[in-house]
Amino acid sequence: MAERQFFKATDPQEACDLLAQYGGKARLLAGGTDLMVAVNQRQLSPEVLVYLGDSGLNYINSESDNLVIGAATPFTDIMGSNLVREEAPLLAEVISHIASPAIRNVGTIGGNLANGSPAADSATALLALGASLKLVSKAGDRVVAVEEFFTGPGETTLEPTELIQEVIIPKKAGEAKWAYRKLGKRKAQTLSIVSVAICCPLDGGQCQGTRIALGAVAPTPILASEASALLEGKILSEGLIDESAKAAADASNPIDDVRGSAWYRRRAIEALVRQLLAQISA
Amino acid sequence: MYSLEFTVNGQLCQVAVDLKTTLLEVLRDKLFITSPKVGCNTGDCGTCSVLMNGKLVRSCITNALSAQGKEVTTIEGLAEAGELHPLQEAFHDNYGAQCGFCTPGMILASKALLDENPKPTREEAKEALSGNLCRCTGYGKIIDSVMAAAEQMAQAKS
Amino acid sequence: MRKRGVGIAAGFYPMGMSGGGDSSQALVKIQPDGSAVLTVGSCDIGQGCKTVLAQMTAEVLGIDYAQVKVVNDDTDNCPLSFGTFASRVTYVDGKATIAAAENARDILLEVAAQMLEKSPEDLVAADGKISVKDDPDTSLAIGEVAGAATFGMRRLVVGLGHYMRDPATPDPDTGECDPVCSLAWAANLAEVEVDTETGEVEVLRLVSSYDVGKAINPMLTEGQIEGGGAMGVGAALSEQLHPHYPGLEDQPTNLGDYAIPTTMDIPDLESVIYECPSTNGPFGAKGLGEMTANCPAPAIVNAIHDAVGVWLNELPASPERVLRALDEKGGG
Amino acid sequence: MTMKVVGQRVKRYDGMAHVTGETRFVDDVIVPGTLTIKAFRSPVAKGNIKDLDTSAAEAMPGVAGVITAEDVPCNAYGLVPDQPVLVEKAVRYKGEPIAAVAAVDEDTAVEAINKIKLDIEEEKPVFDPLEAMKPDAPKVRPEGNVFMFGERPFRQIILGDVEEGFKKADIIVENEYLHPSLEHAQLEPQASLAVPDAGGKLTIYTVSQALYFHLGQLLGILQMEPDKVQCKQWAPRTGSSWRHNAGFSDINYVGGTVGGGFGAKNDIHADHVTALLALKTGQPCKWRWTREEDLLYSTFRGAWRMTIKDGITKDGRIVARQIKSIRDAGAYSTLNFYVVDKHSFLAAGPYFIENVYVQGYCVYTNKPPASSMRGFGITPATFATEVQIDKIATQLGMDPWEIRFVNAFRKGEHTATRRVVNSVALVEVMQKLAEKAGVDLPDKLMTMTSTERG
Repeated sequence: MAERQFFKATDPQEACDLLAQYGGKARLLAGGTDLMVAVNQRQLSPEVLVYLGDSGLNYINSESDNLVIGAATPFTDIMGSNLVREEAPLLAEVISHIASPAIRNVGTIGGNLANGSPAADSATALLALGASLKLVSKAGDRVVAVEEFFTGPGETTLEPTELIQEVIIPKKAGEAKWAYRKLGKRKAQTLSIVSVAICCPLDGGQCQGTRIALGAVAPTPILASEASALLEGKILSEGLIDESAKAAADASNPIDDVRGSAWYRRRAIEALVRQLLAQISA
Repeated sequence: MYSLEFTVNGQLCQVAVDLKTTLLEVLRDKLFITSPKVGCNTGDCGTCSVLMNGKLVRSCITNALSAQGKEVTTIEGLAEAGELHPLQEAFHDNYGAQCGFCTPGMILASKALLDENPKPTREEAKEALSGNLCRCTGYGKIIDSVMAAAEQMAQAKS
Repeated sequence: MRKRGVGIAAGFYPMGMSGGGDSSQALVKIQPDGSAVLTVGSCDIGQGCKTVLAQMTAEVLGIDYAQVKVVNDDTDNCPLSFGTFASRVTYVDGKATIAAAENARDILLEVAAQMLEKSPEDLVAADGKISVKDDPDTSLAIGEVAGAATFGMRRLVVGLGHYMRDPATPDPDTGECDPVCSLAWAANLAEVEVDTETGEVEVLRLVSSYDVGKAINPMLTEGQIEGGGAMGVGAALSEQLHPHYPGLEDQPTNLGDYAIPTTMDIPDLESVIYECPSTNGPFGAKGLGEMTANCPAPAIVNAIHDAVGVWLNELPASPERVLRALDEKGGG
Repeated sequence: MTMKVVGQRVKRYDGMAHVTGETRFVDDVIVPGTLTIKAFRSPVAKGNIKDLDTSAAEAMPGVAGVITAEDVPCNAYGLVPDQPVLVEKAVRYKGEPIAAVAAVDEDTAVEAINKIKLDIEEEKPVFDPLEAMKPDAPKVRPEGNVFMFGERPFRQIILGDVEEGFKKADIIVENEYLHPSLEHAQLEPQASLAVPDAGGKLTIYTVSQALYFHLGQLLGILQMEPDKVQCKQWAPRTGSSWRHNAGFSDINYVGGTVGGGFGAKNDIHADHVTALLALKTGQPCKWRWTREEDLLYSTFRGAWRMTIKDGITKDGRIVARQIKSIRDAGAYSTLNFYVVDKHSFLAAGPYFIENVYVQGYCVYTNKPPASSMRGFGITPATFATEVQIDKIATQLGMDPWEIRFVNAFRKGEHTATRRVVNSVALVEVMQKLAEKAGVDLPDKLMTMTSTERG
């Protein structure tokens, strides 16, 4: 049996060095809420673990136009942060619907994203907020928009030697309205059947740069760009909301699975986008 | 194998673990603390709940090595000087336990809540316990127990 | 749009195995100090039979509840019981327990009668004492009697109890038989809110009314009502073991996807207990462990109809089913 | 008689142990040297085993024992003993246990399972009871896919004459209902620990809800006759007093404290396998099912398809009720036929109906065996008949409360099985419900009683 190794990274650079050294063999461990499920179910038997819990990636900072969140920050800390509630309340709201308190206490935003699930709840919030991710490796760092990050179910643009260092969220501009809903099989401790996050900056009542993000209805979390574009420069009206909701449903590409059917997901997306836009316009 | 050193219910422990070992396995199989239960091993049910540095965690999906140097509390660590914690009293008085399998986790989740929020509303209590499944009680008497303990603790303070 | 509706459902439930023949035995041993050990073969699966049977034993013997210990944990020691199912333990084990406790009490009364130079019929066991019926001041502590029985009279104070209803073989053509010890009665009311666009159903209220014959311990009775209520809500709305029944595709493999209710899915349940004594039950009690899960689902389905005018002939009333039904009806 | 203890809210007997975490469940019993069991399960829903090779698993270091059908003295159990402990030839559901391994730890046990080679001829399964009832359907069971209640393929209940009843009716309401399969989802998974002792006794720690019921079945499975090979292997391991004819006293069956049941533990899931491996290896053996196994392969509430035809007069009285119910039993009888009996006896509901005809079918399919769950067959019946009565009320333009009051059993009336009901209280229970819920019912209903039909 190959020797198994455990490392506690004290800073992101050390983690990058280890990833470079062990290549694809190394797995990052933060909260472990996804990783350890896979380990327990024998889908994964990591040879090298790099623990990020003490790597200095647990922070929430305000940096000029952006809110910057370290990738290993647990959900509970993000939810409870006044800075987040002030500058990105949508993110705090979305996180409050993830799993349950015990999972949020250790589950991290970086882990949620790196896992690459189409149903990753934090991803819909970040998509709607126009966030980007700072990825680092021994070779250097790069910044990718969240919509560029996901490439397929369980797949992201992360290289095996790369890690997410931080999440960069543009601060809320002016009168940004937002709304979120998630449908699961029940009200807590549940994965999304569908989820919708909308960020809608209003300028004199007109939508300026609306972002409508959809979760669990495509191979990755997606932005419903056409549904947003329809609203650009316009005041929300019942007819317009209807049109946008239909466009959002068209943008989805859901599948049938253990949590719901494609038919239902499409319908639910339309309903949720309609309800949320109505809520925003009210 | 790695050496894990951490504190359990105030006592320093040292055990050998490997990369796949969970905190739950350490507690049950190596330290013979069996109050955290194996209900699902996927983090879905909450019967394995313990407190780590005061925060509620699922020990079944907590990598043992991430507990290094930390303080873990199981229900055995709740009673002080032979006195039951008010939550234990309240769960007993209010029939917050039926089969008892979810109870240790449920009480620890309740403790995590009351440590942060000593006077929760019923809704807040429900939210705090939302990840701890119970199939017997329908939750009513569990929430009653939490509310009763909160009240009792507030009275004891004043 | 969110629309509200109210629905009701009624039901009944038998105690014990349909077909009878299910027996339970009990032993009540009085220790030399007057405390009692009840030994039974039924399991406590959370419903609280140890509590209920200890209460019955204490009542019959006239001693404190705290003076009764219950042993039910292995077949080397415990007498036979068919098991904990069919809402039978309070009823069947209860009758066996009462018989055993009465049997033990009779031995104590005989011993006390000798000590007091009275006839056993003149004595009564209550409040930890055996006293003379028409002269309450003349009494002996039960511990005193038990001690005298054990050491003085060399008697083993063990009561034996057994209960079994005759097997009831149904007539092969008509099904005629007596499948029932006793029947308990139920009615539930559910109030729901239906989102006509997403098909989601939220249970706002679940009110239950149950006849339990006699609530041996009302806390346990309420516990069964609330637990069954939650199970009924799960069955009504969110639980699906075979989502593509009769096929086996997409079967849930964890307790996230097999979605039993969490704290957030259950409203504060309201209940009322009605006591119509069973003519032959222990202290008039019936059983209710199972029946509590039966009425919530139809009450919820009827409430959905009241809210949005669609019938669901298949459970669960998942958002998808509700939405499809609304489509078929032609809009909410 | 005033009662001192009965009726009181005394503290829960085992409450203190529960709140301190001291309550000991099967998985909490720790015996040094205990081996871990894993099962080798069928990858297909229906098939015929051509060859099973466990040699590589047996040869693995750390593997103490492997059992297959050959190791089971009496490989059929259940009320009607038709279920094998381990499949010999015919696989009837996906996940059915074929072999089991006891090893020093879980990793080794899993690795050993992965080394078992199975050659199986896959056959076409049948999942839908309606399909299974057809004459040319694949055979789930050799004796046929429909359980025989005596001479009939269904339990029959006849009271009065439904056809005459329908003639008297003003309206007929007929509907089909489907009650789905449900999982108990008790929080304690299936688990068992068997500990052989040198004195010749086998101690089994069980999650069973029904100790004696299962002990009897276990003795049937383990019944060891002197000339059987396995007995020769096992007798020395379990001490000289093992009597080659297991009796109730040869096993101490330890349980009584169960982490949730709801019917999930009315059938033996693990005790037979732990017992056999403990006898074979001479060591304590524990088998704890994963939650996934519990969800996929343990017993569950089987699904029901129910057709109800009611004849009702204008005043809301149900004068005839005809029910045809089909229970999807899965692959084995377990308690399925009992569930169907209970359903058939009481499916007509808590109402006095003079003409009743019930046919209750119990049909095998290539699913894991369904069995009991809280409410047995009455849960689906209550669902169907209580939605049906609302439909009737709607069609008659009658209040759903009133139609129930009108039909509710009264004292002295009898069920479909011709037995007079005693201590009747549906009318009063509904009145209490209305009061509790704040529903203002008309005096006409609030003054009714269960003692007389008003």
